[in-house]
Amino acid sequence: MDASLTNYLLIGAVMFVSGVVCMATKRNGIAVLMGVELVLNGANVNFVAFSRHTSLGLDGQIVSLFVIVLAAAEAAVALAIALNFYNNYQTIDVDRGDKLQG
Amino acid sequence: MFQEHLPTLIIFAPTIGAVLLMLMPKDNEEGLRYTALTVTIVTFILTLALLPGFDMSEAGMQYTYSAEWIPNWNINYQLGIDGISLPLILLTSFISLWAMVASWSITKQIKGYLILFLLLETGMLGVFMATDFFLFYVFWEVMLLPMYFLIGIWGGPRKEYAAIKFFLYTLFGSVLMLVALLMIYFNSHHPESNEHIFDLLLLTDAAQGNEGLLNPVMQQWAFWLLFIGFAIKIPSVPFHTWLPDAHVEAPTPISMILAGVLLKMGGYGILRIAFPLCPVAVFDGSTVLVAIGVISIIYGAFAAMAQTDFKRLVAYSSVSHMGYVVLGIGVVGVVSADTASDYWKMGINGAMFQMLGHGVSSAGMFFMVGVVYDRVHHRNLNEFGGLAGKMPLYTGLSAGIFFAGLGLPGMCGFIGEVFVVLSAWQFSKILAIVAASGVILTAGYILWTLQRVYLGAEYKGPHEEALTPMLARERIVAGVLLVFAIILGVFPNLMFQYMIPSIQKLTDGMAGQMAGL
Amino acid sequence: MPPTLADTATTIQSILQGWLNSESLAMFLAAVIHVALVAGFFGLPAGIFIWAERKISGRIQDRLGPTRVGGKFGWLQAIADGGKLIQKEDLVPEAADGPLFRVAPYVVVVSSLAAFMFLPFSDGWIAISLDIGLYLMLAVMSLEVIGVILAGYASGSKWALFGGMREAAQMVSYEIPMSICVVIPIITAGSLNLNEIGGLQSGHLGNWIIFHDPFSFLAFFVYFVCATASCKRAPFDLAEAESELVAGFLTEYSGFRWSFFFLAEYASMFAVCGIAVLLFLGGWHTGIPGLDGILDGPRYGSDAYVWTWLANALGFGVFFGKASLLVCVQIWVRWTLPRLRIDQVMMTCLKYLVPISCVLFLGAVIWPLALSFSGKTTIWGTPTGERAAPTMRLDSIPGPADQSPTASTSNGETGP
Amino acid sequence: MSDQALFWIFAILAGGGAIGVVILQDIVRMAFSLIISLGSTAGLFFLLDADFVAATQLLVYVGGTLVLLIFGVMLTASGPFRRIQMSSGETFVGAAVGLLFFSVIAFTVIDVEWETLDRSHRPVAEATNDETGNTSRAIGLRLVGIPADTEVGIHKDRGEKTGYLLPFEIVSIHLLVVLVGAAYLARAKRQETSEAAGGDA
Amino acid sequence: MLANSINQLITDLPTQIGSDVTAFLSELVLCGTVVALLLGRLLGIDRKMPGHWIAMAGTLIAFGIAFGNVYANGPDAYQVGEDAQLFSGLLVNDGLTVFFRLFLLVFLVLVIALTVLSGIPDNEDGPDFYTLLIGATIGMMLMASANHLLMLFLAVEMASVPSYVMVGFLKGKRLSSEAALKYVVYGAGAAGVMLYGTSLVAGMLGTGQLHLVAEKLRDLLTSEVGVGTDMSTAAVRTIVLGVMMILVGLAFKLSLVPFHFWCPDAFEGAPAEVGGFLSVASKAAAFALLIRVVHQLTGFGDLAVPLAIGLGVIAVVSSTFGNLAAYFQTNVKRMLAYSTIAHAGYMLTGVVAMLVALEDGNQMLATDCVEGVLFYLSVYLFMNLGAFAIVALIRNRTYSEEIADYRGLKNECPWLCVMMAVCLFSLVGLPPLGGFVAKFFVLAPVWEAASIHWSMGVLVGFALLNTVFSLFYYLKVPVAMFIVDRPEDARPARTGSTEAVFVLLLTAPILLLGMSPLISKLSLAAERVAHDTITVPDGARTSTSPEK
Repeated sequence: MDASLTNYLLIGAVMFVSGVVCMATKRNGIAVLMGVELVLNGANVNFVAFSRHTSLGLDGQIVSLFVIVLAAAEAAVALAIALNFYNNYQTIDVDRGDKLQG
Repeated sequence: MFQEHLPTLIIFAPTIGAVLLMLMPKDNEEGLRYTALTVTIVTFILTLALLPGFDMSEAGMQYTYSAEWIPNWNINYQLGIDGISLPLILLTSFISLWAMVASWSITKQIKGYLILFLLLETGMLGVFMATDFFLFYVFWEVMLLPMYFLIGIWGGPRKEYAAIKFFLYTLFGSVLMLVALLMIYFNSHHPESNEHIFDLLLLTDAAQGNEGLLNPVMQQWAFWLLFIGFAIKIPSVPFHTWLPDAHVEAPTPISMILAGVLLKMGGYGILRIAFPLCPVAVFDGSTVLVAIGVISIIYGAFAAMAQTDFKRLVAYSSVSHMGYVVLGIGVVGVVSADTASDYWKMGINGAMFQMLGHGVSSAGMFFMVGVVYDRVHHRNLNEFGGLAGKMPLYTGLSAGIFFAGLGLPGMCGFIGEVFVVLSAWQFSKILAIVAASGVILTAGYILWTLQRVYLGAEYKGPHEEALTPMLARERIVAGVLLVFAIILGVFPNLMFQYMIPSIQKLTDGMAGQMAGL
Repeated sequence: MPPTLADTATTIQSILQGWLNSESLAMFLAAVIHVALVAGFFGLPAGIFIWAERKISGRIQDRLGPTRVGGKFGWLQAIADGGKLIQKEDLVPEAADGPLFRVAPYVVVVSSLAAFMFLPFSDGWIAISLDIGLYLMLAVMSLEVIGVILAGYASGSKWALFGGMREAAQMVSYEIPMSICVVIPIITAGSLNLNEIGGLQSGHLGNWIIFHDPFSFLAFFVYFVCATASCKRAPFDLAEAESELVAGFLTEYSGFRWSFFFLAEYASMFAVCGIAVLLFLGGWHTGIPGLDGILDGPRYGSDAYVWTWLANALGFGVFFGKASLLVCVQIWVRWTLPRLRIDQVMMTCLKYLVPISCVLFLGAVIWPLALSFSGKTTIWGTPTGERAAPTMRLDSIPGPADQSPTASTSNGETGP
Repeated sequence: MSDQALFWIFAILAGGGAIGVVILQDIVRMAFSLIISLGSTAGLFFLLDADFVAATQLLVYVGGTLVLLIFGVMLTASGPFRRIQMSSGETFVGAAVGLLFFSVIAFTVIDVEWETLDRSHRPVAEATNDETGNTSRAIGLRLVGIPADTEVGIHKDRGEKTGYLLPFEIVSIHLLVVLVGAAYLARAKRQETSEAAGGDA
Repeated sequence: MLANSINQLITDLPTQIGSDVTAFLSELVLCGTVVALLLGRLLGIDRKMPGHWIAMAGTLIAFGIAFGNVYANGPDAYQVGEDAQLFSGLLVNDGLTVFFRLFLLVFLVLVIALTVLSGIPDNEDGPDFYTLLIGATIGMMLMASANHLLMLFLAVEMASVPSYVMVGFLKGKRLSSEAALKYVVYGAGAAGVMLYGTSLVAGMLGTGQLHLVAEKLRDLLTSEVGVGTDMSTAAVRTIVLGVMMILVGLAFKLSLVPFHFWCPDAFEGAPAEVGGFLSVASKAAAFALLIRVVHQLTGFGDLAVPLAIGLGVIAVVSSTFGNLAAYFQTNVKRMLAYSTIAHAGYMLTGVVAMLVALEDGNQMLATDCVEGVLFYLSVYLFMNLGAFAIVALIRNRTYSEEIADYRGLKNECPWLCVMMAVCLFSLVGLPPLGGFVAKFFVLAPVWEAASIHWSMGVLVGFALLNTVFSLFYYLKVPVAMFIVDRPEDARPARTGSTEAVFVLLLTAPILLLGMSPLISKLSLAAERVAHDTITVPDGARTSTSPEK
């Protein structure tokens, strides 16, 4: 059972790290958001795995439910902002937004 | 009741005036000026009102007033006046009054100017009366902002640079002082409740008690932090570079205040805080103090000699003269466990008197420079000459005041310098000789200046036609300052009588700690 | 306890295990058999309805529809079409994003097919009976849109892209009123388990949730509209919209990939209608008190299995009939109503259906409260939901000792 | 055992999808890779007996959020910026940092001896022990503030198990606010961009 | 049987929830205000009664309730320890919560008043803006009261997501949309990292409740399992990793270096009103949360001091970097953004010293540290909002936020200029302004903590040096306003008296908190709060009156 928990945590870690690297390297605003989703999902995998295997119990599942909902809300706003940016700049390349510098 | 609240009233009288001015319309310039003048006069009268109730034989604090301010930090609104502060308070309100009269030459945005001026006066008076370290610090900083703006807005061509230089130097010094303040606070204990305190009187008692306030190592740190903070204000070489710039750029009345009062706060701070709280460090560092004093004297004099700008010359002369103050207080000598040597007391007395004398004479010198600058709009010594022919009265008054600054016997500058040099002789003969040679240098550059400016062929420089005789207002200011320079020189005891007991108490108290070394 | 399909599966697995002496192989084979069953249920309605649509549309347009290819009424037409489509060359346009283009139909088909796992065809005839069956079913069906969007994008054609985007907007929007409407019967039934919800509606017609209260009655129609829209059926077929977008996301598809989309479309039509039947129309119940008594009747004794199977077969027939009827309504609507404009589609949803469904939802919540003032629990006398109130289920939770925590999704078990 | 097989399938898909998001250059393929990853995560949740979370993951995350994301991709994926080339240096640095980061997490996580840590607690599957994986009722009760998943009596011990009524309710306000915000940004009316009127404020 | 007990619970629930709701009433009123705003628009009321009145009314009611609660019940209105927990331990309603609730509500009132004056959301967008504003504030209030790792994340999200929109509120403007995008991208990332850390901590300790986290952490580290506080132990490593990730999220909210990228961009692009709101409110809430989180880490034993030093380094770097970077800015908002970075650094030193003091067992000192931070935040509220408000008001006249365009404004709007100078000099920390007292209250305990660990003295040194340095850039604005003359072609910038009065209202507390007896009132209140916050884990409340 412990090996199994570790396995899940490792998957969570893979997703988290992928997400972080994605956020760090991609220049496309939406790609960065994908990285964020991955990070949140990595955390969710952890929570659910802990929920199954440790005394965290159902709390873990509930937290992950909230995370899913909050991620949806965040994604909605992020996309609205990204589209707004696109409307103003005709690109979604974050580095193109260079009016603000420093 | 009145006695009890008199110090508070004195401090905040200018503030009240400032608030009044704020409410007045800004178009009525004359009204504003006269209101402000009235306020400074009232303040001066109030400070004079301190004298009747002041017990000259009492060495400790009088007119004490204490109210809780921030009780959970033991910060109090605590005022008091003793023999060291009283003369300086008088000097402050006196110089402020005449600086205000001199302010008639200011024409730009007079309302803001007057408000800031009065706020500045509040800060200065507060510094001299506060007996709570925190309160002292607050007042110390309060004058910073008005001064900055007074130089920055109403100053000369390089006002921005001068103002920020002044600001930064002083702020840097304040920060060092703050560190020392924290060190002292966290090592202090109220004798009864054992809480940390800011009360300078209690701190002094603790520092001079058996236990001492700080251990010797901490004392070294605290003392030098405090000293640098105050030395910047004095200003002592090597922290003096802000002064010439600030003086040159500041308008005449502000130069008067700056030289006449602000510089004294540095010396006062050393005597009020650095010395009593860190006696051991003072003892260890006296040589350095004396050296700094002497270097300031000589360096200031030589620098003054090299100037071509009239005001800059006067500014460097201030550096030189204030060097006597550092020298005077630094000639530490201890006789026994509770007695300081006479020469030390004399040195400090001399230093105090030098502050007063310099307060009057330097204010006068700056005023005189201002008078001529207002007319010809330059201060280049090489272009002057022959003013005596065009403005005889002005030349006469100037000569008087410059002689006072030079230290001519019978005038205010003389007493302080002599006392200091004499006490220095006891401390170190070589240094005394060097310091005394400073007197000669001073005489040199002042006489040379007089010659260059007033004597010689008739003035042919710029704005020749503007050299009109002195106005009545100018005459009064110059005259009064000259008169007081003479009075102080003739009756030094007028001030000594207040100072001596307090200085004795200070030095004797410190001697106890030093003797233990 | 009625045997469920899952129970049978365990049996199949155990039988196989007896033969093969290999647990994993037995499990694998059992899973294959399951998949075959579900796939059968998946393919069957699709085939029938493709044929039915042709016939019905023909009649609506005053023509015969297919008659030539084989058999009576041309019933072989669908199979013939299938054969033709499979033989066609698998074309991928040059501008398309190859891998995504190829994978898109599978996404659609798989999600549509997976929905059938949670659909009870009769009492207990369900592949996976979960407490969250309905929820999961909706979840799985909502994935279909991803395939459509991918197809639209990957085609590398602007028609397809527009179709895909329209589909995305439409699906995401219509999911909201649809979900809210689905919640209304759930409130009434107090369960998300489709099998339970179906089972609750036995007895007379008044026990069907649609007749439970006025809100659920209206909710059925709102649901049906949304369900039609979520299947991209006319008048909401903006994703295809032949007259504007050539064929929308299908423009570049041909051959068996194209047929996959259609298979999935008809299958999900059946699935959403099946949900409607289960949630509102009494599931596998006839609405005739006596008959339902037999369907739900006592199943004990030595021949219980036989009776159960018979009753379930009957229930299956009823269920299939009801669902087919609803599908026919969808077909009927398609061939009689004109297509809406995209803005009208969105407006219908956001400005009308969402507020309506919210009001209905509120009403359904308040309804029991209002009724309780009159001292009754339902308007019809027989209280719905007696059979499986949530508290009873919690009561039936066994002690901690008597169940091992080995369970998986492939053979998820129903309650003990 | 079959769980093991399924686990590995889902695990590889989830992890591979995640890595795919990083590696792929085409934004739509990234999105698809993300779908695979998140969808497989739902599978993992099923394996972890968290049916409700898994279904929510599919419904909200994959079916809702990701569709929205792809929608955004399509609206903005035009012309040259669709493909984002990374220089090889960036790739290398990204990979190195990622690997480093992963190894940090992995080495901390692998070594933990969970049994010793968690000695006093039973896993949730044993604890809840109604139908395995059917956690929806317990979750539902939790969400209305009744911690009833293990045994109902535990409620007296307020600290141990938490009822989640508050977040359940408050998140609705959050969603409302977010909805308003997103709608505001997406609304057609745009403020005048004339420099004279608004400056570059 | 089980069913009965559930029924029992259901009947018990209302009574239990009832008291919780009472304590939570202010937040609920704000929620109601959000709904009222939207209903107002739906029913067309917003034509007759603009959104800001509804928002203002709701906020005032909420404030009235919160204040009345404290006022009516005296200083003991809030509870301590277990009793203070609301909603089965998700929130706490202790002094810190009450303090920040009042803080945020006062601030919200001021911000709404500012937006009314400056008119940045026009009547049409008003309801949207105030919905977002209030929504974010609710999130921040939850941040201040969060007692559960879920609530921590939820509250951070609730505070952040509306903020993203607010930053991009001027949606037609390129700068604004760019700022919003950068903010959302970085913010979402930071939130994700924080959540991952949360998952590790919660999983390791098997609980999400903060006070249990502390307890279990202590158990774990001292247990017979022999985990110890050694970094070589995997469990400890995992927890440290998790804690660090949580701190990353908080550091992001606090815009601490190296998580500050968003700050200048977001503040420059956002309307000044939003900048003012974010710079104060979100920072305050994040500090409340940071204090809570850090407070739970005292069980860390030997690891606490390295952690404190790490945070201390961040604090030093933040304040130094913020000040250095601010010097090169030409845009006032951007300069102020860097200044907020620096100020976060100053305040962080207080938290660091708290950790050190707690580790040393010196609760009195820790109390002083927290008190300092609370006091600082209170002053910071007025000085920073004042500065941003003046920027907004001047922008409305001159359409510019460049320092160069502030030249010679003293003749045009003397009051605004004077008040701007007051705010900025207070930000420098000059007596007799509130900023000095605040800085003193933060740095003094840090200095005292130097006797526990020498590095705290270094922190003070850097903070003081930075104070001197900060003068350089803060001065640029007053210099432009007062010393330089107004260019001939500049726009007229006369402001009305309402604006002046409002600004005066904002800056008066700076003066009062710098030299009036109000200081003692506020510092006593802050000390009380700090005292209760710090001493809670030892169980019972030691004394009702703060001792010192």
